[in-house]
Amino acid sequence: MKLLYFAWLRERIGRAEEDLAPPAEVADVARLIDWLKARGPGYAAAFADLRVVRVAVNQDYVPVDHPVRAGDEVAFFPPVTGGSA
Amino acid sequence: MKLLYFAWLRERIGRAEEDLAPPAEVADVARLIDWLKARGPGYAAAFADLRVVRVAVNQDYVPVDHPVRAGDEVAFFPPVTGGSA
Amino acid sequence: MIRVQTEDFDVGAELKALTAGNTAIGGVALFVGLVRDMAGGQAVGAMTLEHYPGMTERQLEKIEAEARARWPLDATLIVHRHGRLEPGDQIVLVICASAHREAALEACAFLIDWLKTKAPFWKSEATPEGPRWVEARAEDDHAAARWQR
Amino acid sequence: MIRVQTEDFDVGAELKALTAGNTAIGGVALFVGLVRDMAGGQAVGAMTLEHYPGMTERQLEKIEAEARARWPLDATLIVHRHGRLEPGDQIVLVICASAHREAALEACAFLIDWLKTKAPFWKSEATPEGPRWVEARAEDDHAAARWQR
Repeated sequence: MKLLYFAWLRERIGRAEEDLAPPAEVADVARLIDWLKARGPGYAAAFADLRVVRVAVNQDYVPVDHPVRAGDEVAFFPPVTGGSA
Repeated sequence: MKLLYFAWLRERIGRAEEDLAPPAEVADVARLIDWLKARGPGYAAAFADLRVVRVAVNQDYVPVDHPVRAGDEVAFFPPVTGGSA
Repeated sequence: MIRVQTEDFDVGAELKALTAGNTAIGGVALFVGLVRDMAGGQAVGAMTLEHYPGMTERQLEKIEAEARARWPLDATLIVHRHGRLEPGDQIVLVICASAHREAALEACAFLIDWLKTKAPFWKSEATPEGPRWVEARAEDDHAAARWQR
Repeated sequence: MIRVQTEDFDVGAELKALTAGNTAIGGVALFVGLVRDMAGGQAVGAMTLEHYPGMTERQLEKIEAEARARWPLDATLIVHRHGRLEPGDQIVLVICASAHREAALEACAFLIDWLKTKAPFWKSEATPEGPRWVEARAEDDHAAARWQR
């Protein structure tokens, strides 16, 4: 599973992407987040307030009950701030 | 009084502008139109359907009960069609 | 700023001139009107745009002042051409710049709706049956009316 | 058409390229987003715009397709820059061309509202206290929500 982190999530976790193989019971986004938070304080800080975390699986926005599986590209990032004024 | 005609009003009347001195009882736009219609068939044709005639006195839109007096610039024209699509 | 002219305008150059040096601007909305080759289902060649010199400038200035009173705008420009125009030619340009995109977008839509119903221009289209004065559309009055208050 | 790039864009040239040869177009609405020197009342210097390559293009294409499904558009363009930008720099360009001005104006407002809430870009502003990630505005979600149906 390819994991991507953007903006301050990337800064808190300390990397932009990584390849991980979570155990089989990590079957959806919510459980993936719990599993990541247990990996270290950077992850715990990044996922401390899930109201400001957005998730995309295979480049589409998904809710936290969305399934994840081996081979997926899962991205975590803050609410977007592009465009302009 | 300076009178101006635009678009198909100009074509029906046969001139773009003229200086006229209507009698004193021609005190508002409605009476001015009646007075002009009596001047000839071109004027009568131009003012045949007042739903498609707009009036400006001194370059501001006015209703037909607006007063007119010597020295005014009075313009008659169809509903505007500028801008674009 | 308003201009009434026969010459074409350069949208990119007008945009640059209007926003240059003003870094308070966050959003710029522009509208460019073009001559279509079809009108009411009929093929149209060249058109001629007649206007009322003096009143045109006066009405454009009033409309621009009204937009600037309603929305927090940093810069505005209205350019309207008259004379002979061919399909594909630019007719009208509206630019509204603001710190906030909503103000820029709304003011731009407001100005173009009002131009359609209040600016004293009249189009005569060349059709296969000869020149024809374009009739005003009732929808344009409705579009302008939604800004009444 | 959509493009994601670090280079600046030329609004006038993009407009010409998009409308050239299509005389069915009667109105073109454009929106240009610029970097402001103030944000939330605080002076801002340069900013850096990070994005999610791949997802950005995918989301912009979906948003553009949605606009073209909702309104009768002849041509559309979205250009969004990323990387380092200074106050006054252009960030984003949206162009919508249609036979009718209402479609062009509404689609342009729709696209810029959606870009603000759905396109995966994140701004980091240089402030006197150091770099700061810009927080999303609740108003932007409200602006985008009015297009929901």
